[in-house]
Amino acid sequence: MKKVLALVFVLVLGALIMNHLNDNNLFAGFGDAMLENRVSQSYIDRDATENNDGVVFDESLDLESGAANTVTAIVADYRSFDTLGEVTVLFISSFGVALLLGQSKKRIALEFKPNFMLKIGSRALFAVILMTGVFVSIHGHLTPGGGFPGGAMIASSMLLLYLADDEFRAKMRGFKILESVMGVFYIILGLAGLMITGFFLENFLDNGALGTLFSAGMIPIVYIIIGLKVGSEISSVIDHFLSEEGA
Amino acid sequence: MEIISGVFLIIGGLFYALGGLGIFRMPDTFDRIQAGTKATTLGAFSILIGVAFMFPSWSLKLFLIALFIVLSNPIGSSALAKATYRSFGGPSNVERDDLKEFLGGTKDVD
Amino acid sequence: MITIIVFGLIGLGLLFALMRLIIGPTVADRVVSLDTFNVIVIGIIVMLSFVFERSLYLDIAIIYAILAFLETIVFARYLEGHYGNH
Amino acid sequence: MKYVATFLVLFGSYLLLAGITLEEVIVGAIVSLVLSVIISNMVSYNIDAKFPLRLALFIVMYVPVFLIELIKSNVNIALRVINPSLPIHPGFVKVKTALTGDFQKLLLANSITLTPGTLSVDIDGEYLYIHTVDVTTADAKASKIGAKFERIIGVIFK
Repeated sequence: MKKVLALVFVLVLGALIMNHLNDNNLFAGFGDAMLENRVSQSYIDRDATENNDGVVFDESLDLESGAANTVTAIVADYRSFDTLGEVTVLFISSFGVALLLGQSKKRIALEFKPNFMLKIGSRALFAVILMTGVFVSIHGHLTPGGGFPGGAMIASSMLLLYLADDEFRAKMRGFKILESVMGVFYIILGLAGLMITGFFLENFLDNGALGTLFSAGMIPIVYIIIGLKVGSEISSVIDHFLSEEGA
Repeated sequence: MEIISGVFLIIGGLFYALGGLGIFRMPDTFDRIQAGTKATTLGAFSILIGVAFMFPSWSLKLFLIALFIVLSNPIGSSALAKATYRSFGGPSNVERDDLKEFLGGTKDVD
Repeated sequence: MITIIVFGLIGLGLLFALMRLIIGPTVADRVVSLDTFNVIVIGIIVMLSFVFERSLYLDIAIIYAILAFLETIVFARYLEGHYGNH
Repeated sequence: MKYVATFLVLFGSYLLLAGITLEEVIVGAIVSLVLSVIISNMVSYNIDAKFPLRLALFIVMYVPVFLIELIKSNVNIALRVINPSLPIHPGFVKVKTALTGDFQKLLLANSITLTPGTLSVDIDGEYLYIHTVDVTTADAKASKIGAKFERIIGVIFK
């Protein structure tokens, strides 16, 4: 009975999609894209100041996105909704690892004890690496990098502690809470944009002067959120791989 | 200023080349670790100082790089040395081996 | 002129390290030469930022240094675990 | 006290990364404050109240000696590498140290690694295990490698 129902459901869905594809209602303009109207071309042709008089660091105010790093402007401002999807993909993969490897309690003890110098020195280096990760996340709109590399750096500081200290185990609950809270913050930010400007994830903050820390509107906030989220997700993946099931 | 910077840069390059040569010429892994760690550390320092002479405003970041290298390089190479001794044993040409009693067995002493 | 000489010397170092990476009889030798390689590459990035006069590239040098250190540690722990019971 | 020291380390590394402007100082202070609370709960180490004095002593006494030794060690290794006959007599030496604190021992081990012809492999209790390029030198025979640094570090962390 269930199988028949599923078959009927899939057939109805397929018929609907095919019907709409034929009408060109679901995907307007499907199949007849106009090359001169492509998104990438309009980004290339676009001018940041409207009147072609160039952009000066620390002086140019109220540019369209205000980020010195163009890639960041695209990832975290123009295409912020896609980035939300990317973060979700990462969340699902870490969730999948958690499901596959199970809720584990005990940390796998590596067979050989770590070197003494590594054990002590990692505690100092860990702080520097963590700080660099946070720095990269915060300065995504000014320097190369951004939330994703910053999050990876945060996770690699955790990996260093896992490798250097046999007893170390991160507080997984803390990571999970941080991860969820950051996801919620991202959505709230998007909803705030929807409330204030009428578009989801639209920038509603002042753009500031190009090249300073407090500029580019929402981009630094978005990238801090992404950095913490990615960092906690990858850290939880590392933890799951280094833990064993059972008591 | 440019002359001082150039001298430091060339010294740095020279030590990098010597580090590479040391890695290539030394007969066993531990000596290679020694040559690789030391020569390249001073090479990196030299190049950082040379660049700092030309661009004094960058010196904070250059200092951070130097700090990180001087902290991480010895730790990494000693971890590597221990791992090498554990997995491949000591080299055959040693003239004195006090480490055997500590790391010689396959079981961990710790 | 100076930059050409410096890059030449660094390239020489890289070449020797690469040769050790290829012929190195054991895995440990390869990892050691890779470690040296990484420190040399940090120098190259700093030199590039010097040539192009962009302090932005120094950020990349810092991040590369951190990741290179982690790579060395991971390889060292792997060697211990994998070849430990010889 | 532990929180203050952690905060100072984090804040220092942030300022080194970001440069000193008013905005960066404010943001760096906030970030370091939050991270220092988290890190202090996550990683265990202890720092006592004489930290600033020690840092000053460290810079005045330790750094110059260290730099000179680093240059000496590099010239030493370079000469050995260039020499066509490769004059090396490798070996492992066990050295006893009087230092007790973890951080002191780490500092000593790192200094030994970056000084002429020696590489510390591991520390077990009060013994350091050192690989040296030349076991025939007087230092290695008497197991006095790193004695100079041990004295300086002992003074700094008295």
